[in-house]
Order: sequence, then C-alpha cells, then structure tokens
Amino acid sequence: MQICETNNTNKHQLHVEFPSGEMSVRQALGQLMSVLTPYDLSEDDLGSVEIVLGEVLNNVVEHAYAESDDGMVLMSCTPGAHVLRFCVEDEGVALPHAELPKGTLPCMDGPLETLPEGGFGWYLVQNLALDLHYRRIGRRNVLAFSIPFEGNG
Amino acid sequence: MQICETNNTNKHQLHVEFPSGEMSVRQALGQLMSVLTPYDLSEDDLGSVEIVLGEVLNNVVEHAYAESDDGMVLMSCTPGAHVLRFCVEDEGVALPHAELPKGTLPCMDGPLETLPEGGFGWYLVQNLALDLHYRRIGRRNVLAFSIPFEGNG
Amino acid sequence: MEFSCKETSDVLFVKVEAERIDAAAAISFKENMRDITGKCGASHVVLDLSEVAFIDSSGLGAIVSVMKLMGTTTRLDLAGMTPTVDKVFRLTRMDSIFTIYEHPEDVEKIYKAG
Amino acid sequence: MEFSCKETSDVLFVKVEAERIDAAAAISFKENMRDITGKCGASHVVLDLSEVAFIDSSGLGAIVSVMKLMGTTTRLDLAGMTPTVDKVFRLTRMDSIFTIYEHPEDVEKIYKAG
Ligand SMILES: Nc1ncnc2c1ncn2[C@@H]1O[C@H](COP(=O)(O)OP(=O)(O)O)[C@@H](O)[C@H]1O
Ligand SMILES: Nc1ncnc2c1ncn2[C@@H]1O[C@H](COP(=O)(O)OP(=O)(O)O)[C@@H](O)[C@H]1O
Repeated sequence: MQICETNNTNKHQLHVEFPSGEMSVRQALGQLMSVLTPYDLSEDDLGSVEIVLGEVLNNVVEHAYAESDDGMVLMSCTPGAHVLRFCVEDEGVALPHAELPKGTLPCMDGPLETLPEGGFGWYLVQNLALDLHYRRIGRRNVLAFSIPFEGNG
Repeated sequence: MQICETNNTNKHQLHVEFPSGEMSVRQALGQLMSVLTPYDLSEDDLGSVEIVLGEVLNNVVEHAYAESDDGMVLMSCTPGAHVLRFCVEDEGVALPHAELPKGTLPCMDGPLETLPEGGFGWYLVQNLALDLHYRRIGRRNVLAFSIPFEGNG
Repeated sequence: MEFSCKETSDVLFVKVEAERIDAAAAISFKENMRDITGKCGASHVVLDLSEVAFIDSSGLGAIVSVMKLMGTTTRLDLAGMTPTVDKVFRLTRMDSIFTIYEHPEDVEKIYKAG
Repeated sequence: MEFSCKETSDVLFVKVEAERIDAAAAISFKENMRDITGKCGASHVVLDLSEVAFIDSSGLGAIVSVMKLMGTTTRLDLAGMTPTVDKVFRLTRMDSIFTIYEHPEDVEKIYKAG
C-alpha cells in the first residue's frame, strides 16, 4: 500500500499499517496515541484525535472491508505546529456514490423506541476534523483530514 | 520515500519518517519505543532495540547525510512473534564499497592515549541484530535487519 | 467485558470495569448489560462509566440500545463521565437524552431528599 | 546538559542529570565535563550515571574522551549504571577499562577501609 501525502517530504511523519479488524483498530489507535506524546496536545486534543480516528478506522473495517479481515489499512499522521494532518487508506469498497456522507446528526426527538443506535460516526468526524477530502484512486479509498489542536500552553 | 518490505502485506507495520538530524533521531527513537508497548518486549529487549536503532539512525545522520539536515530517513518495524523486523532507508551517500562494514571491536589494549573513541557503532549493531542486509537501490540506502526478543514470559 | 454491580433498595448500580466501550466491545457490552438488567428486577439502573476513558459511536449506540431494551418501565441513568466520554455525549446531543450524574452516589442523595 | 557535583576530601562526584548521553548530547557532555573536572583539582572523579537510562556509541566515545583528557594523573570511575548503559559497556568490553561501582557511595567505603 502506498503512503498518502508523499509531497510532505520534509516533515516528520508517522504511519501505522495494519490488517482490518476491530482489535487491530484498537491496537493501532493505542499506538497512534502513544506516538503523539512528543507533541503538545492537551487531554482534550487527544480525545478529539481518538474519537475521529476511531470512527474513520472502524468505518473502514465495518463498511469498506465489511468485516472481512484480509484487507490492509494505512493510517498516516503528519504533525504540524497547531494541526495534525491525517490520511487513511484502504483497498475496500468505495464510499456510497464515491462521495463523503453528509454527516448530519440523526433525529432524536421521537419516542424511546425510535432513538437512533447508529449514524453518529460521520457526524463526529465532520464536527471535529477540518479539510476533509475523499478520493477513490484506482482500487483504493484515500481519506485525508486535519485535526487542529490547542495544546497545553 | 518508499516503504521497505512492501511484501509483508498482512502484518502490522509501523513507520516513522523524519528529516535527518540528531534531535529528530532522538524523537523518532522515542516514538518507536512508545509504539512497541503493545508487544511483549522485556526491558532488556527494549534496550537492544534502542541501542541498535540508535546506532543505525545516527550513522545515517552522521555519514549518509554527513550532517546536512535536508535528507529524509524512513524507519519501518514489523513485529513478529519473537522478532522485530526493521528496515531503514535514506537517500544519502552509499556505504563505503557499497557493503556492510565488518563491525569488529576496535583494539583496546594500548595505553590510555590510544583508547578508541569511536568505531563501536557497527559492532553493537552486528552483535545485537540478525539477518543484516544492505542494498543500494538507485539513490537509496536500504538496510534491513531483525532483532529477536525474549519477552517477559 | 467486566462489570461490577451493587444494589440498594432503590437502585442497581452497574459499573463498567473496562477502559473502552468501542466497536470491539460494543456487542459484549450489550449482551452483558441485557443479562445484568434482566436478572434483577430493578426499576432504576445507574451505569457508572468512571473507569471508561473512551467510547465511540458503536459504544454510544450500544448504550442507547440497552436503554431501549429496558423499555419505558425501567430507568437508565449515567454517572461518572470521563472527559472523552463526556465529549462524545455532548457532541452527539446524547447528553440531552440521559440523566447524567457527576458521581453515582449523587443518585442516592436524590432518593434521600425526596 | 545538567550536572550536579559533590566534593569530599578525596573524591569529586559528578552526577549526570540527564536521561540520555546520545549523539545529540555527546559534545555538550564532553565540554561540560572538561570544565567541571578542569576547575577543581580533584585527583579522583566518580561519574554517577544513575539518572542516565540510555547511552549510545557517541556517548561512550565521549566518556572515553573525557578520561583521556583527564590524563594519567586523575582517575575517572563510573557508578550507578542502569540496565541499558550497563549493556553497552559490557558488549563493547568498556567495562574492563573502567572501575565501576554499583553505587557512588561505595567509593567512600574503599577510602575508609584503606
Ligand atoms: N469506507 C467506507 N466504505 C464504504 N461505505 C462507507 C465507508 N465508510 C462509511 N460508509 C458508509 O457510511 C455509513 C456509516 O456512517 P456512520 O455515521 O459512521 O454510522 P454508523 O454508526 O452506522 O457506522 C454507512 O452506512 C456506510 O454506507
Ligand atoms: N549510512 C552510511 N553511509 C555511509 N557511510 C557509512 C554509513 N554508515 C556507516 N558508515 C561508515 O561506517 C563508519 C561508522 O562506523 P561506526 O562503527 O558506527 O563508528 P562511529 O562511532 O565512528 O560512527 C564510518 O566510518 C562510515 O564510513
């Protein structure tokens, strides 16, 4: 699998490549969080990163690879001064209509039985990430986005 | 820069790509060590990893890029059951005679003034790493090696 | 997934003894909660999330699903939200669906007061 | 690079207050050590490495270089090797060049005994 954003050639970049699966996502997320320790992210910033990447990576596992566990996922992170730039690649099924879902919050004002049990994922991503871009390149999905951070200062 | 060992497509892989420099090496090593926490490495195993990668990466900075700090270094790690497979790439000067140095211990039985202040680097690498392979591919140096680990069990 | 339970005359406290309610844990969470809340006939359950550092949309969905399973006769409240869990509930407006206590003990104060 | 020093009548104890003596720190280590050992005329210096978790071949070279600078009239011993530092000294046989004490205080016992 190729590395996203190869044009960022002068920047420190981190990549984790792993086979599809919910436990693999958990491990890769843990590794991402630990590898971010040298940067000045606050607890709240780290929370945003873990929320967004958790949604994006689990979408790949559940939708792009539809629970088959022989696909590979590549997550790349390029830390900048106030922003982390991410890129996630997979070789699974394309997004519906090959475009980003709207990411609106599901309706919640009906009675108990109608409360939504899903559909929050893209909303969280759209809410916390910036510059979200999706491209289908050959047989690959490439999703790039940024997460700004405040730091502790 | 390309990722080494792209044939390992079904394995969890970690990559850190960074600009040449002694402080960058320190940061990348710290990130490697933190990213290895999910694996069962003992303190002694982690010591071996840090020693070997420290030597290899600082060789790239000091010799391949000869202190110029606009080259990129790519370090990849593929954890296996009892071994970590590493690959380090750079776009700097080739190894002398395009081959691995012997890595013998410098002589130390002369008087104080003749004690060696360098030349331990490759010896440490050869001593702690297995399956060491060097290839010059186009304008790139590709060094691959394995570090076995005992774990805590 | 591990849980610890404590029952008072009024309330069943269920503490999630896990760091994450994520996609990998959501099904186990749902099944365990169904068993726990099914067994005892408590009409008021408080889910103590103080050990949970992370929840994702699957985990959130699992909590909603548990609440729906419990039906309208049993009440499910939440307590002990850690910062990232709190953030997910706030962003998705799910904090408006649940009654959320800072500490599980705060529930008892309400029973004593009333 | 930070150091802390303590002088007794016989020995100058120099403690390295840094986690690493690596390529990035080697020059600063050498310069500081030259200043410290040059200033006071102690004939016996003990380098306390108990805060140093990591050393590489550049750091090792820097320690050898400091010993050479001090010449044959001043003695440089080491103390408080942490596991990875100890490993580097053992593998390179540098443990045979230096006198190494487990704890810096062990040096004083020797003076008292003798
Ligand atoms: N990588 C992907 N490939 C294909 N479809 C995707 C991918 N990611 C998301 N989707 C689509 O997005 C929807 C998931 O949206 P999301 O807000 O995360 O809700 P959910 O909680 O159901 O996962 C799915 O219905 C699916 O059609
Ligand atoms: N990547 C590289 N490119 C070119 N030369 C290298 C490279 N790595 C090592 N060398 C050579 O190896 C030697 C370094 O050996 P080493 O055992 O690490 O000792 P030192 O402590 O001097 O760095 C240098 O003399 C240099 O010629």
